[in-house]
Amino acid sequence: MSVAVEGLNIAIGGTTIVADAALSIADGERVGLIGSSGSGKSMISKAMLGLLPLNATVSGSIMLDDMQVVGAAERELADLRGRYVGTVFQNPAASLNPVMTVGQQIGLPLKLHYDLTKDERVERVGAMLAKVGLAKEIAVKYPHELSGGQQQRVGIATALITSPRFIIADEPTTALDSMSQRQIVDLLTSLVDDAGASMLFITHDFSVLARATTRCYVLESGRIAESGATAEVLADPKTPESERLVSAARSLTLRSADGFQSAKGDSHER
Amino acid sequence: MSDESLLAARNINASFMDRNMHRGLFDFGRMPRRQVLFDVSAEVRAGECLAVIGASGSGKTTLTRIMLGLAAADSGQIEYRGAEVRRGSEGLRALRAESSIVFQDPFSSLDPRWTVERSVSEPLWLRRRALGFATDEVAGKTAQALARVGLDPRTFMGRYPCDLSGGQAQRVAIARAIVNEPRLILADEPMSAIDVAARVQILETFQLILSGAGSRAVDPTTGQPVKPAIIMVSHDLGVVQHIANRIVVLREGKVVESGATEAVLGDPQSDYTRQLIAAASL
Amino acid sequence: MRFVIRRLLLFVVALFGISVVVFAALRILPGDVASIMAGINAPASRVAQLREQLGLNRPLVAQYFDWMGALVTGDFGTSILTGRSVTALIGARASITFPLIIVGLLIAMLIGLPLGCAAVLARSPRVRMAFHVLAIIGGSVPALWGGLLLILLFGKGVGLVGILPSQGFPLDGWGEPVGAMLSLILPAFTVGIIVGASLMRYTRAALGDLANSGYIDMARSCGMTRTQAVLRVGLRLAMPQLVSVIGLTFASMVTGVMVIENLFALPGIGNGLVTDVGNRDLIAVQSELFLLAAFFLTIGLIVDVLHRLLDPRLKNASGVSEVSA
Amino acid sequence: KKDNGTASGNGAAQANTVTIGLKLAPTNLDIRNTAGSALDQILIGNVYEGIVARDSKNQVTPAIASSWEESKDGLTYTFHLNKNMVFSNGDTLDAEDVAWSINELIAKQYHDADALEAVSKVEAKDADTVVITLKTPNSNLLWTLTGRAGLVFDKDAKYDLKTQAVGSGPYTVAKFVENDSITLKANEKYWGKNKAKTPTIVVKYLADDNAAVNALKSGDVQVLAPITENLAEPFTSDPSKYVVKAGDGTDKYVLGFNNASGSKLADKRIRQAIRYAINHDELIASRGGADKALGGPIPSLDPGYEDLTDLYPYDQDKAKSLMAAVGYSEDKPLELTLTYANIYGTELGDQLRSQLKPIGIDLKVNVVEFSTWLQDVYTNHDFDISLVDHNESHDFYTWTDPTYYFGYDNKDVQKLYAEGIAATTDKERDAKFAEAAKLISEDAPADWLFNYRITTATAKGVEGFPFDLNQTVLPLYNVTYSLAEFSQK
Amino acid sequence: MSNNTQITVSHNDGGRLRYGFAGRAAIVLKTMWRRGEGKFTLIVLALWLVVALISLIWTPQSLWATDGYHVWAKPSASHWLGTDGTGADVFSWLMAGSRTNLLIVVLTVAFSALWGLLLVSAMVARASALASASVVVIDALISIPTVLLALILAVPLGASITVIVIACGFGYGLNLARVARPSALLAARSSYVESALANGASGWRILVSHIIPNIVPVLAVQLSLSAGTAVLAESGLTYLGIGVPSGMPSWGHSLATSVKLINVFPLTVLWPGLVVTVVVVALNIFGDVLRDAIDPVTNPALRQTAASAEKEDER
Ligand SMILES: Nc1ncnc2c1ncn2[C@@H]1O[C@H](COP(=O)(O)OP(=O)(O)OP(=O)(O)O)[C@@H](O)[C@H]1O
Ligand SMILES: Nc1ncnc2c1ncn2[C@@H]1O[C@H](COP(=O)(O)OP(=O)(O)OP(=O)(O)O)[C@@H](O)[C@H]1O
Ligand SMILES: [Mg+2]
Ligand SMILES: [Mg+2]
Repeated sequence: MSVAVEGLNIAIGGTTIVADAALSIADGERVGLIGSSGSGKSMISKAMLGLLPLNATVSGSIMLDDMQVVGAAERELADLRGRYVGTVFQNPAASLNPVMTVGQQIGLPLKLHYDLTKDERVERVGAMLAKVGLAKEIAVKYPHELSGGQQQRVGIATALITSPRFIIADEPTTALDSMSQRQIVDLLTSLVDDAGASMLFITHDFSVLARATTRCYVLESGRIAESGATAEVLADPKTPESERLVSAARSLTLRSADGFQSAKGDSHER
Repeated sequence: MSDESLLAARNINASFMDRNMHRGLFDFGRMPRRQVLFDVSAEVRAGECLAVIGASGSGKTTLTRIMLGLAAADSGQIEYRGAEVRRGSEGLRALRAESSIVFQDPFSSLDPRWTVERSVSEPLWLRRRALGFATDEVAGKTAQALARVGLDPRTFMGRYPCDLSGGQAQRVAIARAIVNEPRLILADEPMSAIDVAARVQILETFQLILSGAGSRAVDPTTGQPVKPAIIMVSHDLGVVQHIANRIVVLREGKVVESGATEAVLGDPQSDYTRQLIAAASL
Repeated sequence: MRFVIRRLLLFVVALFGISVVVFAALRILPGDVASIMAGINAPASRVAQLREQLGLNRPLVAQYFDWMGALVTGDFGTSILTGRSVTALIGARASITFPLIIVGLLIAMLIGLPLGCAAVLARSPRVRMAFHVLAIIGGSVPALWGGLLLILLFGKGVGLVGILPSQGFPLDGWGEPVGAMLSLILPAFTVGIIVGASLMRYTRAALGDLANSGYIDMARSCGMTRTQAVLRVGLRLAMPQLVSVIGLTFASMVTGVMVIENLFALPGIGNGLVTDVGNRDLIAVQSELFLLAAFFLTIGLIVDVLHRLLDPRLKNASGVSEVSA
Repeated sequence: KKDNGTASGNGAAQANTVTIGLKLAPTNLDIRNTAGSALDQILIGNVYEGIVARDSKNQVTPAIASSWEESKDGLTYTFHLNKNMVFSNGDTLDAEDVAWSINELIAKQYHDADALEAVSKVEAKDADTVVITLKTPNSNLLWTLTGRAGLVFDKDAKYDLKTQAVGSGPYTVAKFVENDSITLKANEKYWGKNKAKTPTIVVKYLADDNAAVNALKSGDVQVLAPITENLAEPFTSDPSKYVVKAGDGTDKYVLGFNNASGSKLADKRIRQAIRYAINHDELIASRGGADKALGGPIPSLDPGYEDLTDLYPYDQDKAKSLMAAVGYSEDKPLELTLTYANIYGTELGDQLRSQLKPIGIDLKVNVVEFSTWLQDVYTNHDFDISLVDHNESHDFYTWTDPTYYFGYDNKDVQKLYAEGIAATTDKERDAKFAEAAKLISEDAPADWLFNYRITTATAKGVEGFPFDLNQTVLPLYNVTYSLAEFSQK
Repeated sequence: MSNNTQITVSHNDGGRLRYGFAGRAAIVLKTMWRRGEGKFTLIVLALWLVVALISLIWTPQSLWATDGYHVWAKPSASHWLGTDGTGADVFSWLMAGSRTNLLIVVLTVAFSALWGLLLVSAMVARASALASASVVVIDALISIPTVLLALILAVPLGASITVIVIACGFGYGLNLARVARPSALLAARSSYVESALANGASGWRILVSHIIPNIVPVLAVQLSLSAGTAVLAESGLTYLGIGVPSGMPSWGHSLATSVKLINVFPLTVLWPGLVVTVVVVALNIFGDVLRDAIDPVTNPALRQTAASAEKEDER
């Protein structure tokens, strides 16, 4: 699914949060969105689904294939969401329904959009759980019984269960350990690459970014400050904002026992 | 002084009720329990940062909650400055008075009806006497704490949590945890949603805190400023390397490895740790 | 399950406590059934004689234990004044009050829940406000008025479309099922509309809070429309809250429908209780109150258990248990 | 309760069931122990019969006894009973039952036993004759026997008096729901002339005035008694469908003062001032105008009645000067508390308060529950002023009992009353009572606000429902309801 | 690094109060006023207050000017709303009644709030024995009908405002506690409370500063409901003779005396009924509107001002 955002403005209660943002994602493309926290990343991702709070005002254009999201009817958007567009929310604790078991939650998009028997659903949910690295038994648990990382993976499984054609992942790996992170990122990239879907990936972790995306946008206070191939942006940031982020990332990169292994060097490899 | 452990957990076992599908309302008797921590021991010394790492679901959050007395273990002891931490004990009171915590989920740990300023300054008011500063210093200290985590106090003091982004909320929670010069900070993945630039700044702040600089409390025996300790749960090994003095590696509720940072990261003894490290250098 | 057992134990203790309180409180009331029976011109000796005869002169402690002793065996005593067993008395009254409040509550739910949802879902703020105001006015109407209004509209012989009996219960009670049902329609609607309006308010408030939560966003992101999400996810999440409101309402209606019973001349529980107090028929009153308390406690228990069932976060709260400060 | 009428002579369909709406419900049927006119009203003459009965002018008429004689000295009463009398359970009713009933009453001190203090013995001389012998003459005896004291019960029947009734009257209690209704069925075994004309009579007790009015309007009841004059307005204004009429009664709204020494009202001038200050006509007018002014303790249907309303005419100036003589004025008022039961509504209290204000009395009105009133005022005499509807007939004796709550102690009155009771002719008795009543009224131990008259509303077509005295004596055997008249309209 | 942290803050003179009570109250009122139903409720309640004050010094007719010959009169020049069953001026009685009802409502609400909060604090106590016992005790106490409680209270106290206030306040407090319990528990178990605990806050402080503010929305609705019900209950109890003492003007007095005659003089009962209904509606709406306006989570205006006040400070 191709995505084209143009002249997007979002304001809440008179404060502008996103100003004149433009970004595009082609079919089969994995695009990153980075920026300091509070720069408006989550807002943009929510706007793409028509999920902004009621008091937000949106203008501009968001095209998902040939569907205009801004001002679209709820019914049409609902058809889209969960079926063609899968979303991972930033805060799993606040979005996983506390009265639904994990299995029900993950199976929800299937139930809403596809005519499957219960057994088929259970089976698919089980398979999906395995893909995100969770045991099958977890399906009968409630969100509050899970650790932070487990919750996050449930959120990811929900987003991916219908093999959507466009994935919005808002910091999907924050609560994950490095091994799970890797597993999830690989899962996402393979889904996109194999199925020809597209993905918007929001993260603060540049090693994840480098692995997960081919192109990225840098957001600064609601404006797109820079864009380009991920490797290039990381290697050679052009704006002060990107520069600041990248240099900070370097200083925080894990040094192996025998010396300094730079993020730069790392990203050069790919 | 620094040899003495500030907070120590010994042989902690903990379990959760294990609910499975087929239990009805009228099943009597005890629910089976699933153990999530097995004989876990860990300790942290003043001036040190202890990092707890491990795969997701390995029991890190549970351990930290138990260490702070927010949850009870099935067995094992917690000692704070030599005093036992138990329900109603002097040790627990001391621990509570001198520690602070950053939760994994930032939003639910901020009172939705409090401004950022109020949330951040509350611990100050709570410990104003003990720290011995004047009322009119509170606002200044609050602003300072916010600035230290990279939030502009002028724009954020009056905000409410529902208007914050994930990273902003997390930073407010950190500001709240550091504002009253606690002797012990427990941070459960404190920087997961924070951008890297801010992370660096916060880590510097943490280091500053660990060094005891700016700490008002003075150790009566040495005359030196009291050095606090930090227990940090993190997935980000880069961050861990940056700040931790020692590391405990948890795997499915068991300690697989613990030791000084350089030793654990540089020369991991267990396969598990090695895998974690390998996966981190993507 | 241990939770239920613990609650049951507390339940028994509470019943015992309430029996003492009720017994003691009623003895504070001035006047007694003997002087009521003797009437206004009776000589003092007659009152004394009656008092002796009715056992009112015995020490209070003995009276209490007699009552309690009988209660334990399930005997609620005999009303001094009417000479009927309290069980039969309450049974007869309950056979009017309970159908009344159950039907009333059903009507209330049929009105309150859908309209409450509509008040949240309506797109236009004006429509939302209209629903809101409607709910409030409905809930603010004094019961007496609401009832009179319905009578003036539908009461047989009185109203504009006089089709329904406006007061009284058939002499044969439920032996005359059609008549009994007909005579409960107007009172049940009176109750239903008033309670329904406040239920609507609660629904609106509970759903309104949830409508902006991440849970709804999540459901929508899975492919629900806002309406679906509010109805399916929101309503389910609001359920524990609504259950307690409905349970509480149900319980308090037992005596709360007193005015309605009066207006429609139905010899129900609320009416009976006040008459019995007025007559100082203390044995009846204390047993009635005791049963009421048991009823409230049961409802409370059910609500709590339902809460646990409906909200998994409460169900196994005894995980790694909290340490108290 | 469908009215499937039976054909009667004039072509009008007569209803099989008549439903009557009354106000004050009996709590049980135990007429021997439980006080309250509600029981007298519904049971006496309908279910139970007395040795003698009373008519709606409060006069003694034959009942179980068809005739009686009184000895010259007034100490022996011989009653000749009707023949072939049976109770509703089939047992025969003879002199044994009569004598037993009265003797039981005295022995067990049932309700009203004190009214038979003068009786020394009651004997069944033969199956049809009962002789009552007195210790002292008692001119009230016959009247007393029309009430509970003279009721005849079945000696051999065993039943729960509180929930059942076995009597010899034209009706039996088919169903009793306390505080709600009584269903009366014609007594198939009834022996006498007062045969029930309507097979079933249902009495509904409608405590709520609005419910009562609606019930009559909707045809659920055919009679409402009592109804206030004000409430009856919709019926009064529709004479084609309803009949509204006020009847005489013995209800005396007594504003009783605490006459005991030490009371604030021990000073006669204050009591007199209050009597002068009260505008009875205004009170009556505000209630719809049906009630009758009453200047003394005896109402028109009781022996010894005399119009005493001129003794204390409404005269504010006089009242003021009397108060001034004691040292009170509007600026320096005397504080008094009026305590009365909530069943009488708040209006009277408010009106009295405002009428007494200008003469220098600050009246605090304390409206309480009836039980509380019984305790505080009636039993403990803890009050200044009290207001009660003393509805009993022949209750003049309360003024002769210094321990009664009024605390009124006048030896002359007591003497006159004793003479009246001992009188052997009605005329003599009446004269003594009247004299005593006047003495009382002059003393102003109370103010009689008015003689309450009962307003009754019936649907057109109801015949035979008594209007006078129907709150205590309500014979129902004569009541019929013809649908034809109703449908004529 | 350290210079980065040395931000000097100029307004360390108790900046907490800057956007304190008065300012917030003004915003809350403004937000309420902006809504149609808010306007209605504010006007009605203000009117109530004003009338109650005026009635202390002036009513068109004396309350005690009864005239038995002109009872239940229709409205006229001398009696704007007609007369009641004693012939007194209905309008004057209603006016004077407003102050009694105001007093009753204020006292009842205050009492039920205090009592309810006390119960709430018991129910969320960390000592689980106290918490679960209090739930049962509340359920048990709730079963005592208000009327009965009033009857018993009326014995030592006589018919008086105190009886209404205690009987109603007691019952409403119990209801309040029951209804507020879920949100209170939610707050009590939240991690911000845990965080405060970890910072050494006392249970008391947590109750006052975290739990109570978080049940304010429920409180607003429930207390306004109580206020409305108190007005209705006053008429009921007064009717039974255990409410407002006879002779004290109150709406319940006016309503109770006239409602008996609704079939006959519907007009007389209209006025007290109208007053009561309008006020009860206003009180209920007040609660709902207040709930939306007073809660920073639902009222963005409150949040904005908090932020902008902060900014203005800096300028
Ligand atoms: N309330 C609960 N009831 C039952 N099981 C629970 C509960 N909370 C946590 N668990 C289980 O306990 C285990 C340890 O959880 P914990 O939250 O300590 O993990 P963690 O190491 O913090 O993981 P993460 O890095 O994902 O946050 C997990 O397997 C989790 O499923
Ligand atoms: N309801 C709201 N009302 C007003 N401002 C809001 C609201 N929600 C968020 N904001 C503000 O909008 C800005 C963008 O928020 P957003 O959540 O998109 O940030 P983000 O880029 O996702 O940050 P993070 O990486 O920390 O999640 C932030 O400055 C935040 O304070
Ligand atoms: Mg975000
Ligand atoms: Mg965790």
